[in-house]
Amino acid sequence: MAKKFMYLNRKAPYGTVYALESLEVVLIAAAFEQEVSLAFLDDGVYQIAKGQNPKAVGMKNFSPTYNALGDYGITKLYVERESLAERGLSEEDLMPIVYEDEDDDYAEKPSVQVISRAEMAQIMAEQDVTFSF
Amino acid sequence: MAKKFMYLNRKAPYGTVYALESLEVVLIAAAFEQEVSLAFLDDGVYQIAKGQNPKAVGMKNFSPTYNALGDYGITKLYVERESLAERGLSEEDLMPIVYEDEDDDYAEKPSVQVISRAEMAQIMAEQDVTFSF
Amino acid sequence: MKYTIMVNEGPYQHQSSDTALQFARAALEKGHEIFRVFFYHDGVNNGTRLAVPPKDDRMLQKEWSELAEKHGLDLVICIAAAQRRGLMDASEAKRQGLNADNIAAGFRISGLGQLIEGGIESDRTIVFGD
Amino acid sequence: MKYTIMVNEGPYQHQSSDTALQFARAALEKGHEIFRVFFYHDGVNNGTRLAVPPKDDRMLQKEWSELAEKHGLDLVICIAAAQRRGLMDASEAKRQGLNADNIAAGFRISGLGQLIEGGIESDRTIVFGD
Amino acid sequence: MAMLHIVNKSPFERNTLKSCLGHALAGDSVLLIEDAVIGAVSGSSVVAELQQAINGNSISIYALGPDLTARGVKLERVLEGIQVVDYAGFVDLTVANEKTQSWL
Amino acid sequence: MAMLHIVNKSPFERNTLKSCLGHALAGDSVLLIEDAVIGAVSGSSVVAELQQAINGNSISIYALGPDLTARGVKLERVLEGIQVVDYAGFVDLTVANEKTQSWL
Repeated sequence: MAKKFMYLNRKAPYGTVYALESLEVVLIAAAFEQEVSLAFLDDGVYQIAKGQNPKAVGMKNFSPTYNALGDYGITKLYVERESLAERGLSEEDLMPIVYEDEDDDYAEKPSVQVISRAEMAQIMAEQDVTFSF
Repeated sequence: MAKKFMYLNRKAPYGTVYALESLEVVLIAAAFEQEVSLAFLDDGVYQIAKGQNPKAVGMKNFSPTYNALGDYGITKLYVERESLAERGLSEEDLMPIVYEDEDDDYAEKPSVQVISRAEMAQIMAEQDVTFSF
Repeated sequence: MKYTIMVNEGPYQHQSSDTALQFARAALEKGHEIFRVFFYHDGVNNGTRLAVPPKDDRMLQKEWSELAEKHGLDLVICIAAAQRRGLMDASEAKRQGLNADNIAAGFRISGLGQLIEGGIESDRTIVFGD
Repeated sequence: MKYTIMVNEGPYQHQSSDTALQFARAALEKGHEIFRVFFYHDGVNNGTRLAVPPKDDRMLQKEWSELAEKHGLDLVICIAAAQRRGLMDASEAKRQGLNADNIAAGFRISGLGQLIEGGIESDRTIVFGD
Repeated sequence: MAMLHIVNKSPFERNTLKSCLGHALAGDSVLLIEDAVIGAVSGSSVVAELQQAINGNSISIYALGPDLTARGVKLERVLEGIQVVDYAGFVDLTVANEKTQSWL
Repeated sequence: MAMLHIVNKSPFERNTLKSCLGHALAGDSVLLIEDAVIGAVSGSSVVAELQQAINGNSISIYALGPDLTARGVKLERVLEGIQVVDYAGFVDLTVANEKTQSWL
């Protein structure tokens, strides 16, 4: 029976390596037949912010990889609304990450779901395994 | 001309190595003819808390070394009152660290001075070099 | 109960390696099984054999090696994280053209799939980090 | 201006090594002098030569080595912090009876007095950390 | 389906305890370990948040004894309603709760 | 004798910016680098604290441009009154101020 795996992302990208190395785990996780979701809350919401460009800090821009997650069958990216608001951000500041739904004639659908803190808490409670970074 | 060096300690001991390795620098610093002071604020106030015993977490109790600082000529340990209060602590929760004043017939005097945030800010402003951990 | 333990930080700098070690010992004493300990991020630095801490301090890297030997633990170091940080076993060092390796006894280097497998196969997965 | 730079964290895990490197480059470009870069705490891990990061990523350890060679920088690794964490040069490894070392070109291992001396001799001392 | 939340950082330094308490559900447990244990001291500025979690939201709060002792916190200084456990008790909590979530 | 305070952590995650602003004196400068730059975004919950520092306490606030750009923060989103500098500007700030203090 498939387990529910959540990848919990609470830290901004580039200041620490956690965002990048979390994404590396997610890509590997896609090869296993499990239910995968990603949670972005607190500063973690910046991991999928639009327009990232770390060239001047000397780092690689790994944010385009989030756009490829749909091809790996990873289509559940939960973002907490309260975390966005606290930081002066809104859904428009996030990358428009989508996937093609093979059960719906490959219609393009959004992978990012902005949800409330209370909804996030419920989703967390449904998981079997949570990896924190 | 001697410079004023401040060692800025803002983190609790044992959860990270900074408190221990900060103390290791201070002991070396004593050999140089400079004016040395230590600042304990925020969680750093726990570094000189009474009754530390990390045996059950598998670590060495390095807190007795603070008592020896006077022998190294390090006699200025500034502790921020507001940081103590926020954590439910008072001066009585700190180790009674003292030194012998050679200019006053070796009278035993307290090394720890509990001061206000405003006083701490003034002391910080007087330093030439501040090492943060 | 069957456990997988993930360690995200290196020895000394943060307490996470100490806490993971104490947790592992307590679980084993209670008769639980540890399926795997997976070292990720700076956690890979727990696997060096070149550390020489002061005589009056613990040597975390060695404590992991000894616990692994005593209980047959599977200590896995993530290869991608290890390569970034300079933790090498003999075969990987040779493959990379490096003239030295530094892995300690009882640790092995492998891929991130080992972490996912740990999550699947274990009753509980516990993460220790910064 | 004469600078001493202190780096408290290892490569990759935290941005502090990157920021210190960018700051050092900018200071040198403006004609300032860097008296010393002192690596403390996990910062010692910047001095390994065994890292092999992905081809499309930066290799911080090598960037420090190259900057040191180009500008004659003095890159000093704290010996006490290095021994805890397994960063060794050839002579120290030999003295400790270890069969390998892992220090990169351009780095040297020395004592904490080097940090204090940096603070005394420099016009500005800047600390980069977690 | 209760969850054990693990918090390891001081609530005076980081936002992890606050974020954890904002997501823990009734019946869940929160274990304070490492530097987080200094949040368990009575009289501190986070007492109200912890009491609200315990009494208002039916969350059980635990603190790791060895970490309290390391930092010089006497057990009688721990806020009433917080239960102190050792490493064996930590293991028991991971058995009693079906899953764990670390707030790093 | 002005001081350059350097803050490198997000004010939503850690207490370093708050602690720094509690100790900076009139005429001092505060430079936000690394993850701290996300505190400079207008509309965030720390705006009032920063405005009080700038207008009330005569503290100059700077943010490192490369770190803003890395995290996708457009410069027009930076709170009015905060000055954006690059690494060369960072160096200049350490020259203009007689000493620096990092809030780690």
